[in-house]
Formats: sequence, C-alpha cells, structure tokens
Amino acid sequence: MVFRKEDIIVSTIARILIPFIQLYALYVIMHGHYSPGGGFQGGVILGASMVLLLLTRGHDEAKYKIPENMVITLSSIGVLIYAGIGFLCILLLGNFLDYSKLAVLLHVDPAHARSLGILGVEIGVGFAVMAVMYSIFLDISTGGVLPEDEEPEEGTEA
Amino acid sequence: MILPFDIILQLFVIICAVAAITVKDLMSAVIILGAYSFFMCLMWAQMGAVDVAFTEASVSAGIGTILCIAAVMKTTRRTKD
Amino acid sequence: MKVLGFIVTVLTGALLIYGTLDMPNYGDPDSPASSHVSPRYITDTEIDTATPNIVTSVLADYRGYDTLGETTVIFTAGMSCILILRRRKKSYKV
Amino acid sequence: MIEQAPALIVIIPLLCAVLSPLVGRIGKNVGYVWVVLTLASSTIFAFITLKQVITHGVVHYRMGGWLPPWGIEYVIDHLNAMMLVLVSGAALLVALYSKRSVEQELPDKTVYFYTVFLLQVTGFLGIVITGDVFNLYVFLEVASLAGYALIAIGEKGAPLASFRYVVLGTVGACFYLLGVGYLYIVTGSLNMADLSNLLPALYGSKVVLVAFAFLLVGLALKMALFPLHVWLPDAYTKAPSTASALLAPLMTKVAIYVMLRIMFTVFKPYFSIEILPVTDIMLWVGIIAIFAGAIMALAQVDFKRMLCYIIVAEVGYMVGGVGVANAIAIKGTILHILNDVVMTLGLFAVAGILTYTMRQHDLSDFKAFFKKMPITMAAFVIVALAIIGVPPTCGFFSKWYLIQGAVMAGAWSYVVALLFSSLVNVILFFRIFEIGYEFHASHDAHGFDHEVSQVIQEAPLSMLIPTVIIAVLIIMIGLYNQPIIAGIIQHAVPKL
Amino acid sequence: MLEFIISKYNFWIYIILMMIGFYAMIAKTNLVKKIIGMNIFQTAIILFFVSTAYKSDATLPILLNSQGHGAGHHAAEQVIEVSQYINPLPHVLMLTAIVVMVATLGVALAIVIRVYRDYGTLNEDEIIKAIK
Repeated sequence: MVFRKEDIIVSTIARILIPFIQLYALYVIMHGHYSPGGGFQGGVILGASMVLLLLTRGHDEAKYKIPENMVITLSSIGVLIYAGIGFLCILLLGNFLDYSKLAVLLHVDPAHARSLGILGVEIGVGFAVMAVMYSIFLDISTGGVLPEDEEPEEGTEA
Repeated sequence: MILPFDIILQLFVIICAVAAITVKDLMSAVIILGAYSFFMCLMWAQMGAVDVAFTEASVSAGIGTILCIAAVMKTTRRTKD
Repeated sequence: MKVLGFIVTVLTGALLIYGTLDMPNYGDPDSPASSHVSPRYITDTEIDTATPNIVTSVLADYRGYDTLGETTVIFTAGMSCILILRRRKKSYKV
Repeated sequence: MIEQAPALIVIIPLLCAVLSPLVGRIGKNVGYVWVVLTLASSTIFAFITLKQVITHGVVHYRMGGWLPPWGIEYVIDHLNAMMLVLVSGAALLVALYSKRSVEQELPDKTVYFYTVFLLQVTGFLGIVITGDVFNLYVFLEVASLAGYALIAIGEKGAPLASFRYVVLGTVGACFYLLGVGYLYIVTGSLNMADLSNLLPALYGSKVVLVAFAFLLVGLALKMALFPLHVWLPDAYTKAPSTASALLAPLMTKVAIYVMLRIMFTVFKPYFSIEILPVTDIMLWVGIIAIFAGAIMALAQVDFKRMLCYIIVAEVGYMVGGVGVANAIAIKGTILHILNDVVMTLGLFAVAGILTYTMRQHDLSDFKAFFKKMPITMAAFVIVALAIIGVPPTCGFFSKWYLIQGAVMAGAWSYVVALLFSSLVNVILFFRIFEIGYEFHASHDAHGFDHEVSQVIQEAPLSMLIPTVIIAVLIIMIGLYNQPIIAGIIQHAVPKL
Repeated sequence: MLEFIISKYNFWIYIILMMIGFYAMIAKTNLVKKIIGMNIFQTAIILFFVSTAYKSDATLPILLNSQGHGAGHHAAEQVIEVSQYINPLPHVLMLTAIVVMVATLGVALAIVIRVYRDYGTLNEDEIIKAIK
C-alpha cells in the first residue's frame, strides 16, 4: 500500500509545505499571461499538493478534507467553466469561444475581454486538472477500493 | 544552442531510455523513466520551449512518476525482461 | 516476437530517417513551419488578446478549441479510471 | 441559432457528458433519460446541418471567430454531414437500446458508464466535424480513451484485450501525430484546406511521402485493416454489449472516413492515385482482408467473435473500394459506410439481446430462437440478408456499386473477393438460422433437454424497438438509395 | 557532408529515441514495460515537434517590453521582429499532446491493475499460460 502509518516529521513538513505549494500553483495559474505557466501546470501542482496531503495524512483524514464526491464535482465544474464561457459567447451572438463578445458584459475593449476570457478558461482547466489528477491517483493507489469498503485483500497482493 | 550541453543531454536521455526498458525491476524502471522525463524537460527548456518544459516537469516527471509508482506498488515489481 | 519487433522497429526508423533528408535544417528561422502561420501569432498577440505570453494566447484563444478537447481528454481519463477501477462495497464482498 | 448548429452538435454532448455525473446523483433512471435526450438533440442539430449543406453547400464554422489558417475551423461538406447524422443517429439508437443491458451487466456503474458513453460519442463527432488535422488528433484521443475504458469493463479477459487495444491504438495515434508533424515541418499549416493548397508544390518531397505513409498506417491500425486487426476481435467480443454495439459500427467507419479525408481532401486525389501507387496496395490489402476475415469468421463458434471477423472483412470492402479508385467504386464505398454502420449496429444489437437473455454469446445459444423471440429473429433475418447482399435491403446496392466500379476498373480479383465473402456470409447466417429452428434436435444429440421453453419470451421493449427500427432502416435505405445517392453521396465523391 | 549531418543529427536522435520506445511496445512482454515504452515513444514525438519550433538566435515566445494590461492600445507602435521569437505553435500543440500522454498513462495503468487483479501477474506469457 502507498499509505503508511503517520510519521510526525513527514506530516509536519507536509503541513508547512502544502499551503506554499498551493499558493505557488495559484500564482502559476494567474500569471500565465506573463510568464510560463497556465491552467494546466497550475492545476497539476494543485493536484500534487492534494496528493501530498493524501500520502502524508492517510486516507481517513484526506476523506474529510476532500470528499470523493467533491472531487468528481470539481472536475465537472472545471470543464463546465471552460465550455460555459464558450457557450456564453454563443448566447452573446458570437461564435463558440469568441471571447471578444464578452466585452459587453465586462465593459472593456475586445482585446482586454479576450485576455480575461483566457484567464477564466485557465481557471477552468486548473480546476479540472487538479480534480482529475487527484482522482486518478486515488483510484490507482487504492486499486479503486476506497478505505471505507476496504478489507484485507491478500489474494492479489504479491 | 550550446552544442556540448546539448550533446550531453541527448546522451543522457538515450541512456535513460535504454536503461528504463532493460532494467529488470519495475520500480527502478519507473524511477529511471522519471529521470528520463526530467532530462527531456531540460532539453526542451534549452530549446526555448519553457511552457512545454514546465508542463513536462510537473506532469511526466511529477504526477506521471507518482502514478507509475503507485501502480507498481499496487501490483508487483517483478518482471522477466 | 523479439526479432520481429526489432525488424519492424528498424524498418520504421529507416523510413522516418529517409523522411528527414528533405527537411529544413534544425534551427532554421526561415523554415516553412516558422514562416507560414505562426508569425501572425507573434505580431498580433498583444493587439488581439493583450497577452504577452504567446503560448498562452494561442493555447487558450486562437486554438482554444484544442484546449477544450484537451480538458475533455483529461476529464475522460478521470472518468475512465473511476469506471475501470472503482468498486462498491456490495459487489466487492461477494 | 441556425448558424450555430455545427458547434452545438459537438458541444451539447460534451456539456451533457460533463454534467452527467452530477445529474446521475439525482435518481436511478435519470442517467439514461439524460443520455437519450442529449443524443436526440445532437441528432436534430446534425439533421439541421445536413439540410443546410444540401441547400447551401459547404458550411464553414470558425471557432472563436478566427480566420482559418490561424484558428480552428469546422468544414462540413456532404460527406461530413452524412457522417454526423450517421454517428449521432447510431449513438441515439444504441442509447435507447442500452437500458436493460447496462442494468444487467454493470449494475453499480451506470452513471459513469453513461458519462464515458457520451464522451465517446463526443469524440466521434469531434473527429468527423473538424477541418483541422491536429484537432482531429485530440478528438481521436478522446474517442480512443473512452473506448479503452468501455472495453475494459466487460466480461472476464476484457482488461487484457483492452490493454492490447491501448498499446496498438496508441501506436496508431502516435503514427498519425508523426505524420501531422512531418506535414507541419514542411508546410507550417494544420488546416486541411490550407494544407491541400500548399502540398501540391511539395509532392516530390520525401517528407511528404513519409508523412502520407505514416498517416495511413496509423489510421489502418485504428480501423483494424487486415494485418493490423489483431486487437479488434478480442476487444469487441469481451466488451459489454452496449459498448460493442457503439464501438463496433462507429470506430472503424470513423477511421475510414478520416482516411478518405486524408487521401482526397488533404492530399489531392491524383497524389494518392497516380504519384504514389497507394491505391494499388490498398486494393490488394483490401482483397486479402476480405478473404482472411471471411475465412476466420467461418472458424468461430462464438457469435460476437464471428461478427468481429465480419467487420474485418467489411473494412476490407471499403478499403478495397477506395483502392479501385474510380468514381463509382468510391460512391459505393461511401454508401457502404452508411450501410455498414446500420448493418453492424443491427448485428451487435442482436448479439446484445442474445447476451441479455442467455448470459453468453455462443452460436448454439440461438437454439429455438425463432420460437422464443419471433420479432428479434425477424429483424435479425433482415440484417443478415443485408450483410449477404440480397436486393431489397441496403447491403445489395453498395455491393452493386462496388462490383460495378471494380468491373470498370478491371479489378476482377476484387469482384471475386466480394462474391466469395457474400457466399461465406450466406453459409454463416444460414447456419445460425438453422440453429434457430432446431430445438428438438438438441434433445437427441446431447441426450438431455436444455429446457427450451416454447413460450414466447420476447426481448424487453427497450431493446426490441431499436432493433426493429434498425431493420426498418435497412429496408428504407435500400428502397430510397437513389435519392440518398443523388442528394448526398454524389456530392461527397471526390473529383478524380 | 559534415554540415549536413550537424543540421540533421538532432532529428536522427529523436528517431532513435522513438524507436527505443516503439521496440519496447512491441517486443517487451511485461505490461508496465510496454507502458514505459509508450511513454518514451510519445515523449520523443513531442521532442520532434518542439525541435521544429526552434529558431537559432531567437528567444522565448514571451513578448519583451510588454506594457501589461491595456497594452492593446499602443501595441501598434511597437515593432515586433518575428525572427526574434521562437515559433509558439508547436509548443501549444505539444502542451495538448503531453496532456494526452498523461491521460493515456493513467488509463493504461488502471487497466494494468485490472489485469493484475484477474491473473496475478504482469508478464504476457504467464498471463497466456494462466488463460489456458
């Protein structure tokens, strides 16, 4: 198993590190316009921070902080933000993903509206990637059998 | 392009790739794959593809390796080739 | 299988190397790849999207539909993993 | 809203797929209703687009409002529009059909199953509609990933079959991507229309030749062309019946559509036919595929596996039809894509009913089916006759055009292969009809009665109705093949 | 001749890498080894694309001297030298390809775990033996 008994050094360091990792991830998402980075990279880093939480605190605690249903909801919401912004452009009589039409809503010039549209899209990507990375790791590390259902699985363990 | 640096990186990448598919222990293979990804990411940074390098560093060398390790721990590290 | 695999690999590699003979040189600033479509991205990104990072503006705006596809790929992967692996308590105990 | 219809065809399934895990939490049957509604609206928009294409000609749709070589563009001509209606319509029928079978085979996974199902359809639609070679790759991967997952959750042995598909499918997709890369490095463009303008100047270049070869080999892997078909039989046999009913008709045909696109739109027809003798190779590969598929189908005792080899033979028909390379044969090929989707759908629907009632799918399970399920078997007979190619059904007409084209081109071996395969199909299906009739014989042969009840136990309505619709469609397409050809397919044939 | 080799040898190294991965996908019997080969193959293709974007003596595809927000107004005054910046398009495509790569990796590993659950081994020959 990936999850071990709690170790005080590891868990303390993780507790100190996780907020900074998340802060950095947010910076990467938000600063994607001016420097390398963007929704995908930032999302992966956010997902990594959640994976770190899962690894150091074990599943029981991670389950309270990040419930399983919330992970799926978040991944849906991420793609929905992206597709929703695109769809909003259709409602504003533009083509799909034509962010310049958002200028009407945001009261800025079209180029600026596109810039903000890109930001919104990146946030959506970030959400989706974060949730999905965590979800894939959860599935693969537990073999899909989540702890509340877990029983000694000796048959398949080498 | 700095030619010596380039050649050293390419050499490392090829060595890592060969090692990853020949080593007889899956856990080692997966970790060597992580190193391979990291050298690859250096190569891309050196070619000016910083965004791609950043993504590769966080995705393949980070999450990808972790996923592989989790899968190998969940199954077995024994291999015949 | 090993010999067959080796032969297939060598043949494929030889075909690929044959293809490279006519390629523009490595690092050529005037190669078609760098002179047909991409100059517009470099010159117009600030005017069109007010975003200095050209990769971001191309990724999320000019080719934003690709990125929507990419996000869908990730979502598909997540759902696929859940579909393949996750088991409920009831079916597990049986 | 009409001009937005092309985007909505893809966006609606995508949005609804994303919403579906959330919607699925509401209640038990909500997921099913949701999928059916989604695909129904997508089909409606596909029909609107088809009508627009027929009345106004080619429809262009610019994603994000950017001009084509810079942004991504949808280009919908007659071939596209037909494929869109076909894919969304077939997916709708499968969705209608899926209810009981999914409840039986995957009781605790319905929500995620339907999510991945919708994503699969999104992938297919995205492949078919786009006019950009890289965008096509992205949606190809969406469709492939969803396909891997749908196959892996089948009966015992399915994960291994799915894993083989993952490896070969990834090789196929990577070869396609390499081909795109080789084209990109010499042209600098990714738009299909732009590429087809830029490429003629470069037809002698080695890079373009290699790119073309890799694109075709990659697609051949995806479409399970004969020597590269090894992943297909296991995967489709072991997949859940709904998944195989969705994947088997559509995956291979979508790949064939992409092949037509690459050969006749991205590259000009004279490149594929004259400069490189690709079509000659394809003709022979097609002929070998037909023979191999037909012979291997004869050797099977498992019904679904037999159908898989029939698919291999059908892919041979279409690839060979492209290989004949004259207008009539290509007309026949495009008509055969249409027919084959409907026919394969019918066959796998029957296989699904068989799995649902008997819990397995050997040929011997058909015992006494004419007594037990007369309507299903009537539909099955129609589908089988179409596969064989008996006149009033649609299968006859596409074969007719294929043979006519082959005779005009003098490709007699292809004619022989077609006739041979029809003959084999006769043997295959009449064997099943015979099994379906005999029910007292089993008592004598094995010494004990398989408790064959003589009561009529028809399949559940949700499975029966789509099957009957398919059978009706087969006859309708056969009867109205002339309007379909004159209205749609005639315009889809590339100018050779 | 030497000049020719120097201008092309990069591509050949990518092709060697690709073929290492491809060989592992075909000839290795261990399923995880196949996945590793798949990863190497895809990464090498990405390397190939990235190298098509490279221009000698050019800098990163991030505009220098940008005014930040509101730059749209006076951007026209700035003259942007195209040869100064690396071609951004392949980078964008490859970001997408990396995502596809990790998604395939995840699904493939999930399937491998299912296979292991069924047969208790990851070597293909042993699995075939177990089926029989």
